[in-house]
This record gives sequence, structure tokens and C-alpha cells, in this order.
Amino acid sequence: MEYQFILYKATLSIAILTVSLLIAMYSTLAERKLAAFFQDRLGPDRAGPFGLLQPLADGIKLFYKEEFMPASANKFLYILGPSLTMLVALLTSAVIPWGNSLIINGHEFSLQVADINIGILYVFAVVSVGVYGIMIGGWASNNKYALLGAIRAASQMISYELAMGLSIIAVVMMSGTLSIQKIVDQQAGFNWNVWYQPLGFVIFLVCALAETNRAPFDLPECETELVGGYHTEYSSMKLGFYLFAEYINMFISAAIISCLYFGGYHFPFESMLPVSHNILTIIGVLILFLKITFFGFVFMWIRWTLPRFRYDQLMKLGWKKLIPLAIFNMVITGFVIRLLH
Amino acid sequence: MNAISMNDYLVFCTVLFSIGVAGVLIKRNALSIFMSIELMLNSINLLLAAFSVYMNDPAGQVFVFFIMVVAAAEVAIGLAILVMVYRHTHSVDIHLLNRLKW
Amino acid sequence: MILLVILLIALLTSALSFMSQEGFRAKWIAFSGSILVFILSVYITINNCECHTTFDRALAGNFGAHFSIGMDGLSNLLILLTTFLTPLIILSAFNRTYRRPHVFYGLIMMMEMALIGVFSARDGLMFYIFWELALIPIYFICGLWGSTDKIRITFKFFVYTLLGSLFMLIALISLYLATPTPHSFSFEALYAVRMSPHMETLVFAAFFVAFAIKIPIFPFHTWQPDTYTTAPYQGSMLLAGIMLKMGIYGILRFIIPLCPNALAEWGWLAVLLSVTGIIYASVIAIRQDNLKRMIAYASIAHVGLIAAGAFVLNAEGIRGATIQMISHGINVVGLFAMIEMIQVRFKTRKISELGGIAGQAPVMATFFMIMILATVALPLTNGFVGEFLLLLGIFEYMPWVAGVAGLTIVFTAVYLLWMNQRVMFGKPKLILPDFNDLTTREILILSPLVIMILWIGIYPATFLNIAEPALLGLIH
Amino acid sequence: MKVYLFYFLCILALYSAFMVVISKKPIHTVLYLTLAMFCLGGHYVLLNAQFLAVVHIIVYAGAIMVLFLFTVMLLNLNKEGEFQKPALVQVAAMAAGGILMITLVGVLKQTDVVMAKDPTMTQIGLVSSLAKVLYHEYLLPFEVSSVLFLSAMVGAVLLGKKD
Amino acid sequence: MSDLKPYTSVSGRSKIVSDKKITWVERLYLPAILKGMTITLSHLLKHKATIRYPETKREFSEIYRGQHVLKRDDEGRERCTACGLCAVACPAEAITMVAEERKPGEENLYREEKYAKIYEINMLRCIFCGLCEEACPKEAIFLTPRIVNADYHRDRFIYGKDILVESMDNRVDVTKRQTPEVLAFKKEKNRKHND
Amino acid sequence: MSTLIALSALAIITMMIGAWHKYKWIVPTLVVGMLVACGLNIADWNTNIHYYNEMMVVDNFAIAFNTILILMALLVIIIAGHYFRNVVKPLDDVYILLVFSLIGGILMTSFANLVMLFIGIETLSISMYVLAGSKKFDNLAKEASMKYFLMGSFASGFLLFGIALLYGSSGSFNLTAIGSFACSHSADLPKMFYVGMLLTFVGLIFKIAAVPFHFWVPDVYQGSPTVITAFMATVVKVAGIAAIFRLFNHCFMGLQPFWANTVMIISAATILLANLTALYQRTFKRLLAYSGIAHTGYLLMALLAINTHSMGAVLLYLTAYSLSTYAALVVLMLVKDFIYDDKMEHYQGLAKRNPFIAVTLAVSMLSLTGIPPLAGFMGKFAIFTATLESGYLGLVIVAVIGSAISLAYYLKPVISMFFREGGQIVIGLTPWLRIFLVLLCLAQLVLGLVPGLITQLL
Repeated sequence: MEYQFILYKATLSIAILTVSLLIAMYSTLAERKLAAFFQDRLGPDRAGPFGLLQPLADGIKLFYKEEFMPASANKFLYILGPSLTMLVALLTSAVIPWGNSLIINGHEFSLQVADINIGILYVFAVVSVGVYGIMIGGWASNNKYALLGAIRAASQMISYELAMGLSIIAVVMMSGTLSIQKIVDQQAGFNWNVWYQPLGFVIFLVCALAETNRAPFDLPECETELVGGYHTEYSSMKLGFYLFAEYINMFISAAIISCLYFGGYHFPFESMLPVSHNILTIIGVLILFLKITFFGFVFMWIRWTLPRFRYDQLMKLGWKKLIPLAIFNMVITGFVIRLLH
Repeated sequence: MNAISMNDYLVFCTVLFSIGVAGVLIKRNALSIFMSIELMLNSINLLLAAFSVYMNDPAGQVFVFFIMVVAAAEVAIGLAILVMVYRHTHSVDIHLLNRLKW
Repeated sequence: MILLVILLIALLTSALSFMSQEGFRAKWIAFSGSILVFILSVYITINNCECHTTFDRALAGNFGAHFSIGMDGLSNLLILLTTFLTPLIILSAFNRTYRRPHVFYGLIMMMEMALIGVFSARDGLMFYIFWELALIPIYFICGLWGSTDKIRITFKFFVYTLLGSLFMLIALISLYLATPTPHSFSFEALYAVRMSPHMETLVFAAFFVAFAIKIPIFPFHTWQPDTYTTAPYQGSMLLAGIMLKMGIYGILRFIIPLCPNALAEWGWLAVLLSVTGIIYASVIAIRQDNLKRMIAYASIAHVGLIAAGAFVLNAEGIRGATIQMISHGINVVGLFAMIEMIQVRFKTRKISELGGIAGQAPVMATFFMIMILATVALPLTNGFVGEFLLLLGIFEYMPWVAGVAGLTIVFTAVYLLWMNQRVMFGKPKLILPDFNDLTTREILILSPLVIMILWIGIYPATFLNIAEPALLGLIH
Repeated sequence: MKVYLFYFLCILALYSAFMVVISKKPIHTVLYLTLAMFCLGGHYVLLNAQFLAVVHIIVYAGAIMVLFLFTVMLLNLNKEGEFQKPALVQVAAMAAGGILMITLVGVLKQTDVVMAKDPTMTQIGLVSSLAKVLYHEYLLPFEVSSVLFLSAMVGAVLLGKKD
Repeated sequence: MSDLKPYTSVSGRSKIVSDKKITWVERLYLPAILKGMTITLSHLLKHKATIRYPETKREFSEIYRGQHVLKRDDEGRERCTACGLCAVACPAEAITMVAEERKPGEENLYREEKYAKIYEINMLRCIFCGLCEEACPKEAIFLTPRIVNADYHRDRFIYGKDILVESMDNRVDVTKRQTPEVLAFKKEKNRKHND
Repeated sequence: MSTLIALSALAIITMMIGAWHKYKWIVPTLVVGMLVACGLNIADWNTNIHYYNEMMVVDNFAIAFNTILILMALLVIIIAGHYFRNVVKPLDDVYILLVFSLIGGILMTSFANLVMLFIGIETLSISMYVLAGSKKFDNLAKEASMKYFLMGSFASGFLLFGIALLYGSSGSFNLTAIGSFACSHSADLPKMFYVGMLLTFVGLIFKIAAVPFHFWVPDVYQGSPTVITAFMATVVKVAGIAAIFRLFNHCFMGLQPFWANTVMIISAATILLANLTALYQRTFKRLLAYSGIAHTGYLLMALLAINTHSMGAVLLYLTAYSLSTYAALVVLMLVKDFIYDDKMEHYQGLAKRNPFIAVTLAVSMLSLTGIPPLAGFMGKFAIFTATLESGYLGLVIVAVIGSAISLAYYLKPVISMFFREGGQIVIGLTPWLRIFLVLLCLAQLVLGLVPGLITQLL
């Protein structure tokens, strides 16, 4: 049993990692394509049909590029930075329930690597650690743009983590559990949290944008001011790690948003479908990925719509708008829960 | 199966605590001193958690939360002070701060 | 009740002169206040009755301390001495122009209040409080109007005496804790304490140090000559005339009744120290050129004798000590007053610079002579009575010590008479054109003193009788 | 397995703690301390105090150490790595720390801690049991710590305000 | 200046800017954001402007100013007489030339007695303004709708006569640049350069 | 408990006033609010209630100490109102932090659980760290703030380690539980308990500044703004002492043989060292800092006498000490307003033109020395009595010698002011200020004459 269990978990982990990486790869393509479409262009379409092999080409290009390291950089930290970022980005996927369980030979296999009962906090912890990669990388580059980018990243992520946490707490208050699986299961049918927590959802979405350093909060890497921000000095696959990590983060955020607010792998009228459990699970997984794709699209859509914030505006928004709003949301939620019980 | 005894934790935490104390005494950089203090607090946290688990009493872990709360507040204030000092002296070397002598 | 009124009058007078802001008014306020106090104290001496003197009210909360005052014979004598001398001291300052006179007179009256308080306290804590309270005005008097190097000297004086009295505080607290619960500081309760020999010795030592510094007895005397010399004359008078007596009073009031066994065991040391002080101070006094300093050392010698008499623990000694306290107070105040008069006129107090005053000012020379003879203990003066009784007491205790102590008379005679001769007789060294003999005010100051010198010298029983019952009570 | 993990974490934590003390550059100090924090987080997991572990990571690694790192970067303290106390003071400080350690370890090693029961089975580290204690018995300190936070906030504003 | 008239736009497209306080709803920025999002979203489905270059090429204007050509006359003689006016007119100083006298027997090669032995245009400097064409009195240099080819080396962008001069097999049509109006304009005696 | 709520509300109201920019209202509001809080506090007299699962206890000990705390804070706020009267920039946050700090102090007097002790200490300290550095243009203030902060956090570490060990051995954070554990296992207490006790003690005396953990005090006192120094010297110290006494009274009472010697040595060392060092101080503020350390030593003496109802003595002593130190600092503040320096030389000849100031300073100095009939004497007397009653004669003798030494430096400013010739500075005082100074002197006198007002409380 133990052996089987480990094998199953390992398979699942590897599958999820692979999927994450794949999705991240194709997110880059999607990003470029969408950017092009929003700008009435076509985007990359040379590599493969509709440019589908473009990510591969990009990857190969990054691999083949020169490994450059500034002479005054701290070697170890310089390498540690992108690795950490990548690692942390991949870690989060462990607690996301990708689907309901599969029943094979009477054994039940959950499609979640680890159903720890404090899943949300785990996500939160990992996200809060995420900033290290950027900071270390930016610092180790020994470049003022990189350093500025790193500092911006740190303060931005710390600031928005608060509002994010507060908005999650409202969800947790409603559902009474910290386990993502349970939160998802509570939203079966069309009972999505977003109906109860619209404000929380908006705050979470904004914070997720900020946490993933996506536009309009992409100040850490903002090209017009900081050249490339924390990854100014990076090239080759180390840069690739940073870029990849951003897309993985985006993917995971989309997944978390789907799970927390949009019912995860649940979809309306699922109980009416006359199909077996396993099929239903697979449909659920697809539905989840549909939702993730949608939010990925929303992320890109926002990126190519809104202009970048100024730094003080960013801080003001975080501290003076979002946190009070999140607290307000929390208090209201508390009141309503109190009234209903 | 469980061969880790409470004493192991006790000794480990004590050693960690002492390293923190030594750090406070050795360092000249205020920031490093502060970090050594954090190390001390962490060893205490672990000790409390271990006690709590081995005694099957959640109070110890609850205390750890309070320590964390306070540590967070302290860090905020401490770093603000540090930055304030740095702005004037351009150093966080506590030996530069020896004007307050008789 | 009247005793309380006396205290309050002194306090009120002090406050009034503080507030008067103006020298003339202040000195008359102080003077009339002190006269009033004197009259009242004479009144209660004559109509000695508990109803007039005793006042008792719990004050210091749960410490068992009371604001308790009362008067037995010993207290009575010393209160009389205080109230008698204070108007004279104030009078002696009348035509001196001190800066901020209102403060000066206010401090003197405060001092009087504290001193009366010390002598009339019937409660250990009250005693201590008044004892320390007396320190503050004299400290400011010496510090504000003192002469050369006043800051260092007064500082030394203050620290010294404070340290001593803190030891007394420890002893008092120990006694207090030894009283049955609820603990009490009243003298009766303290007297009733049965101490272990060990504790008794410690208590004795603590009290001894405290009083020895105040008196001062030989190794603890170093603050005294400097302080006397640097203090303004009124300060010296207060110090030598009255404050010293606090120490002796403390010996009589505490050491003798409280630790007779320790005194029997260690008394020889105390006596020895006192006697050493006599010889030591006398020898130094001979070498002095400064009149004030000479009187200061003479004072050490004399109070040494008094202390020795008090420590020998017999009736004669104590009686002698009592009467000699009064006498010494009168004499030393007289001497200081006269030295001030000399200094006011000649602007110097160096023996070597003075001479031949008798020719110019016969009245002054006469008064001076009387004072000196009283100090030297000529029969029929007050000094004789006291010293005789003291020597008698010491002789009973340890004959050879009495022999040594007797030397004091010889020494005193030597340096005082020699001084008298150099200052009053011989060729005038300083001839002042507008030199005056004593003014009426000065005679007014000196004549009560002379009257007292003679009264005590001729009929000491008046005063001994006042104190007698109290003294007998102390010994037993 | 668990024991090996425990010793591994212990050694790693001690190593990084030691490096915190002896490393000269502030940035290294920060990073080693962060490593030590992660080791301690591992310890919490070993103790089955999951909630604590996560909160530990969030608060210490995620907030406090980031702030430290942030300060190091903001003040650009890299160049300040050189100054150190005189060697004698360092040795003395080390000795003081060492003596403290030896004394404490010596004393504490002897104590037999009376323990409730098999700790591996305890469920007290779970959120619900902690919450019951925190919001029931420790409600007052919980509320009061909000005062503490408020004061820290006001204080931070006071310090950060421009004059 | 009391008779200052309110500014009226000539094009009719400008707006008068006012700094009135924005309302609370506007301060939320949410409507504006949503508006922006719909705008981008609408672009998602719009016709794409991209032209897939090698496959489909963009239609050029007939007088597009591309790579130069040094024309020959109908007999195949080079028209250029190396007068240097084009080089003078060139604002980017991209044109250099070396003149040579026509040797006897070379009349079938060069139309005038003097010809350009070397004629080079640095295509990296050239801004394709067409002034050289305008300056040329001999109708020798023209810009064509051809695109200058890309290359990996900078020195290969200095085009010499081997590239510039048209071959008689493949003549470049410049008739659109020699309309009667253009010719008349060039004939005008009193025109100044850069008018 | 109602006190705590009232003060928290007061803090928030003050924040509101600050937010509405009505800065003129702050001090009056605070004064009224604190009086209300004080009234609420006293209203709980003799109730002896435990709150929230024995987290807090409101017994007479706590109420008495709280009253002192609130009143001293009130005095500090009043004088702060004067001190900052000409400051243009809003100072609401300073006042708010003072109130928060006071809340911490109140937690420290009335904790019944070590959690509350810890949170109380930190609430108090964190506000103080900031306040010490609130004079931002002054480098000394910043340095003071940093030193205070580092030392305070270091001390917290020790305190917490001690608490952890106490918890580990007794299984509870509750004072009563720990106390009864210590009593019931007094024969076979785990060594851990002793170590925990010792470390807790070390952590706490760090906060109240006893030798050998006193070195930060002079720097911090000197660097901080004088108002804050006054707060530190009074409220913070009172709260710290109250915490130590409550802890020892409830937890370690039965183990006196174990800790008595330690406390005795620390107390003696504190008294001697602080008094001797104070002799060499040239600035008045440092002098007061060392005086504060020395007084900690005297107060620790009373810890030895903890089983003989020494609380009244401690209360009296603290009141006297706080009043006198406060008065001295007020004078320092007034003088510093004119001279911008607190070197002792500047006090020369001050008495001539400024009798109110000089007399106030003299009275407070003499009170600090312990000269009757001032309050300080009664405090010392009470402490000595309690200590002697427990049989520590040697310690009392050391204390007496210390007192005599202390006279030497307490007299320094007095001598400077009264006996030395010096500048002709006239420090303008408003009539209210004069009355205030007179009241301060009178308060010291009355306390000295009628100490029962306070000692009989407990």
C-alpha cells in the first residue's frame, strides 16, 4: 500500500509539474498572441501552425544563449535567485485540488498531491516566501536597476499580501475550513463563493496581479524605468526561470481563484449528468482548466489594457484602499454570518 | 518509533538560544544584533511548541502565536528606528553610537 | 499642648519671615517669635504638667509611629536652653547685613523648631525626623552665608552627619521591629525591648556612631573645626550651642536606657575615645591662631568631657553631663558672640593680629573675661559645676581616666587665658579711630548669658532639680 | 526516518545559526537566518504542529526576514560588512555565550521532563484545537495584542513621518 | 486682451480640457477600467492589420521612395555626369562619387563627356528623402519602390555602381516620377533649392 | 478591567481628535479621560475579580499601582502640554503612544498569566522605543531609541526563555498554577524551574534596570526627550517593579531560599555601583538616570521582604520616587528650555532669581536622598523596615552607605543653585506653573508627613 501510495503521489506530482510547465510554456505564447490580438496584430505564427511551437523555440533560444554573469555579482546568490523563484512557484500546486477523486480498482485516488488541512495557509506561506527569489536575484546582480526592482518587488509583495490574506479570511470565515478541497466541495453546483464575496474576489484578483508582478503592477521589472528590473542582468535559462516562474505563478493564481471563488472543478448541474464518477471527475478537471484558462485570459487581458501604476499610487492603493476594503469586507462577512446563525 | 525525546528539543533550543545570545554580544552591526535576537526568540518558540506537544497542552502553541505577533510588531518598529538612525549616521554600527557617554 | 503651640509658633515664625521678603521685618518677626517661644517655654517649665506638654497622634500610618511630643526634665532643660539661646542668636545678627535676610531668619527659626522637636519627641521616628530636619536649615545657613571653601566643608558636614544618622535609623528600626506587635516607635515601647546581647551591641554601635559624629567624639570630629570656622557666627552658635547637645541628649535618651549592658561592655572604649578627644583637641587648640577655630577645638574638648561623663553610667556623670550641656551651650554662644563683636570691629579674628582691646573697650574685656573664666570652669561659674560633677563621675568609673580628663581644665586654662591675654591685654596692634565699646544691643545679648553663668555657677540646683527625676529614670 | 530528519534539521539549523553569528556580511546573516527559520519550520512539522509551522513560515520567513532583507538592501549595507568588534571582545562574547550554553545545557539536560503521552498522536497542533484555546482561554491577550499592534502602527507612523 | 475668443479647433477634433473635480464614482475608476477592458476586448475580434510579409506583400505607392537607381538612357548609356549636385543635396551625406573624363570609344557607355567612375550610396545613412532625385539635372538618379535588402554586414550596405546602375535587361520604370508636372517643375529656372 | 477599556477608548478618541486636526483638545481630553480612568480604577477597590479565565486580576495591589501609574502619566501629560506648547507640528501620536504605553503598564500590574505579562511588557516597551526617538532631529534621541530597543528586545528574549522553562516544568502559564506547582513540588522541583525563574528575573530586571543590566539606562534617559524621560523614570519603572513583585508574590514565594541571595547581591551591587557612578556624572539627566538605577536597588531590597507585607512600603517608595524624579525632571525641562543643555554648571546661582525652581529642585533632591520629613525618607524608611524585619541587616547597611553616597550627588545641583555664583538667568514661569511646582513640593512634604495615605492602602 505504502509503495503504491508513493508511486501514485509521485505520478501525480510529476503530472502536475509537467502540466504546470506546459501551461506556463503555452502561457507565454498565449500572452504574445493575446497581446497581438488586442493590438490588432497576429502575434507569432511562424513556428508551427499558429505559432504553436514558438514556446519551444523560445526555450531552445534561451538554452543556447550565452551564460552571462556580472563580474561583481555574488555567484551563489546569483544562481540561487532564479532557482528559488522557480521552486517556490512550483511548490504551490501541491495543495490545489485538480479534480475529484478517481476510483480505480476500488481504490480512491485523490487528484490533489497533499490535502493538508491548512491548504490556504500553505499557499499563503509559499507565496510569502516567493519574494526571496526576486530579492536575492536582484541583490546579487549588483546592479542598481536590479536592486531597485528587488526592493520594489519586496515592498509590493509584502504590502499586497496583507490585503490578500484579509480577503481570503472572509472566504475562510464563510466556509469554516482552511482546506482548499473542502472549500471547493462546499461550492458544488452553482454555489460559488463569488456570489457571496464579490468584493473579496475583486480584492483577491488585484492582489494576485500584484503578487505575480503582472501589469499593471509590474513595477519590479518595469522596462521603461528599470530596464528590466530585478532580472536586468540575467540572461539565458536563468532569465528563463524568472519568466517561467511568472507564468507558473499566474497559472497557480488562476487555479486558486477558480478554487476559492468559482467552485474549482465543480460545475452547475453536475449531479444531473448521467455519467460515472470517473468521467465526472475528468469533466471536472476539464472544467477547472477551463476556468483557469479564463482567468489566465483575464490576467493577460488586464495586462494589455491597463497602464502601469506609479510607485506611490501602488502603495496607496495597497495600504489605503485595498486593506481597509478587505477589512470592511471581513467585518461585513462576520456580521452576516453572525446574523444568519 | 518516536526516539526524539523532549530533552533533545530542550538541548537543541538551549544551544540555539545561546548562539543567539553570543551573536548579540559579538556583533557590532545593529541589524545583525537584531537578527540574533530574532534567533533567540525562535529558539524559544520551538521550545514552547515542543513543550506544548509533549505535554499535550495547546497553551504553549498559543503562546508562540503571541510571541510571533509581538516579534512582528517589534521588527516593524525596530527596523523603522534602524532606518531612522541610518539616515543620519549612515551606519548601523553601534560603536558609532558612543556619544552618549560621560 | 503648649509644647505643640511652641513648635507651631516657631514654624509659623519661620514661614512668616520667609515670606516677609524684607530684612527689617524678618528680623523682628523672628525675634519676637523666638521671645514668645521663650516665654512659653518658661511658662511650661514653671507649670510643668503633662497637659501642657504631651501631644500624641498616630501619624505615619501603619508604621506604628506617632506624632508624639512630651517633656520630661531632661527635655525641659534642653528646650529651655534652645529657646533661651535662640533670641540671643537672632539678636546678635541684628546689625549684620546678610544677603536675603528673610531667608536667614526663617532658617534660624526653622532650626529652632527642629531642635525643640528633637528634644521634645517622645517617639523614635519623630525624633529621627526632627533630627534630620535640623540638618537642613543649618546646612543652608552654613552654605549660603559661610566664608571660604564653604561648599566643600558644608558638604562634608552634611554627608558625615547624614551617614551617622542613617545608622541611627537602622538601630531605631531594629528596635522597632523588636517591639511586640503592633510595633511601636514610642519611647516607652522602645525602652521595654529586651534585646539579645549581640543585638544590643549592634544597636549600641549604631547609636554611638550617630551621636559621636554629632557631638563630635574624637575620630569622628573631622568635619567640626572646618564647619565652625566657615559658618557664619550665628551658624556656629547654633551648631556649638545647641546642635551638639543633640548628640549628648541622644546618648542620655537612647544609649543609657536602651543598652546598659553594651555600655558596660564597651563603655570603656567610648570613654577612652572621648578622653582622647579631649587631649587631642586641647593640644591642637593651643596652636590655633584663629579665634573661631580655637573655640571650635575647645568645644571638641569640652563635649568630649561631657560625653565621657555620660558614658560612665553613674548619677554624677549624667548629672554633670546635663548641667554641663547647658553651661557649655551658654558659654560657647557667649564666646562666639564676642568673637563676632571683635571681628565686626577689627575685621579680623586672628589672635596674632589683635591685642590690647581691654584698654580701648573695658566693658568688652570684662564680658570676655567672664566668658572665658566660665569656660575654664572657675568656681562660681557654671563651668565649674558641670566639670566637677563630670570628673567625679568619671573618677568613680575609672580613676586614672578622670586624671587624664582633668587635664582638660588645665589645658583650657592654658589656651584660653593665654588667648585672653594676647587679645585683650598688651599693646594694641590695631588702632581703630572710631572704635566703640559694646553697644546696648550687645550688652543685651551678653548680660542674660552672664546672668545664667552666674546663676548656674552659684545655684545649679534650680536646673538640676528640673532634670533630676528624668535622669534617675534614665539610669534605672 | 523521523529521527534522522530531526537530527538533520537540528544540525542544519545549528549550522546556519552559527553562520548567522560569524558571517560578516549582513546579507549572509539574513540568508542564514532565513535558512534557520526554514529548519525550525521543519521542526514544527515534525512536531505535528502544522498550523504553527505554516504561520511560522508566513510570519518569520515571509514577513520578518523579508523586511530584514529589505532593510539590508535599502540601506545597501554590503559595504558595512567589514567592521567588527575587537578580537578580544569577540572571544569574550563567544565565551560568554558558550558558558551560558554549557550551564544551561548542563542544568537542563539533567531534568526529567514529565510528559503526557505519546506526542506523535497528539492533535493539538491542529487549527481547531488551537483556536478553541486561543479564542476561549486566551481571548483577552488576543484582544490586547490588537492594542499592541495599534501602538506599533502609530509608532511606525511617528517614526516614518517627515518632520 | 478682453476680446480673447474661445479657442476653436480648426480640425474640430480637439476637446477643451477642464480640471473639474471627478466624482466619487469616477474616482473608483472601476467604470473606466471596465470601459477600457471592453475596448481591448473589442479589438480582440477586429480585423488584424498584420501582413505576412514574404507571402503577402504590402502594396506600395507608385512613387514610394525605396532603393535608388542610376538610369541609363535608351541607348544604354549612363546618364550621370558626376556633377555632384545630388551629393550636395543629400542631407544625410550618403552619396559619394569620383568623376572621370570619358575616353574616346566610350561614347556608347556614357552619355556625357564626364561620368562617375565611382558612385556610392551608403544605404545605412540614406534617409530616402528623394532630394538627390530632385537635384539631378540629368534625370540620372531616381528612387524606386524596391526595398533595400537586409544584410549581415554593414559594409555591404554601401551600394556601388554595380548595384545602382540599372541593367538594360531589366530596366526600372520611373515614368511615374517623370510626369509632365515634375518635368515642368524641374525646368523652372528661378526655383531655389529647399523652397 | 474597566480602566483598561477606558484607556483604550481614550487612546482611540485621541487618535480621532488627531485625525480631525483639533490638536488643542488633545491634552484636555487626555486629562479628563485619565481622571475618568483613574476613577474607574479606584471604583474596583476591594472587588478582587479575575477576568477572562484568570488572565487578569484586579486586586488592590493592581488598583493601587494602577492609580500611581495613571496619575504619574497624567502629570507627564500635563507637563508635556506645557513643554510642547510652542511646537507647531501635531504631536497627537506622541500622546497616543503615551496612553498605549500606560495601557501596557496597567497590564503589567494586573496580569494573572504570563502571557499577559509578556504582552503588557511589550506594549509598554514598543511605545517607549518609539517615544525615545520621537525627537527626530536629535541624533542622541535616535541613538537612545536604538539602544533602548536593542536592549529591550534582548531582555525580552531572556524573559521569554524563562517563561518557556517555567511552562515546561509546571505545565501552565497561570501564576496561581505555577505558584501552587512550586509549592507542592518544592522538594523535587525540576532544575528547569529554577533556571526559568532566574531567566525570568533577569529579563525583568533588564527592564527595570538593575546592575548588571543597567548600562542602557543613562544613555536612553539622556537621549530621550525630557518628557519621555519623565515617563520612563516614573511609569515604566513603577510598572516593572509591580510586575516583578506580582510575579514573585504569586509564583516564587515558596522558593525564597533559592533566590534570596541572588536578589540580595543584585540589590547591593545596584545600590553601590549606581550611587558611585552617579558621583561622576556631569549632566543632570544622566545623574537622574543613575539615581533611578540606585532606587531600583532599594526597591529590590523590598523583594526580599516580600513575605512581610512589604507592598505598602514599595508603593510608598515608588510614589515618592516618582514624584521627586518627576519634579526634578520638570525643573530640568524648564531650565533646559532656556539653556538648551543640562550640564550641572548651568545650574549655578539659579536660586537667586528663580526661587520656585530652586526650591522645587532642592526639595525633590532631598526627598530622593531620603531626608525627613520628605516623601523619600518615608519610602526609604518603610523599605528598610521591611528588609530589616526579614533579617537582612547587611543589606540595609549597604543601602545606608549608598544613601549617604547618594547625598553627595543629589546635593550637587542644590549646591550649584544655592551656593555658587552664576548666571543671571531668569526663567519665566506662568502662574499656573508656579502653583504646579508648589503643589509638587507640597505633595512630597505631605507624603512624608502622612505616609499612611499610601501605605495603608495595601
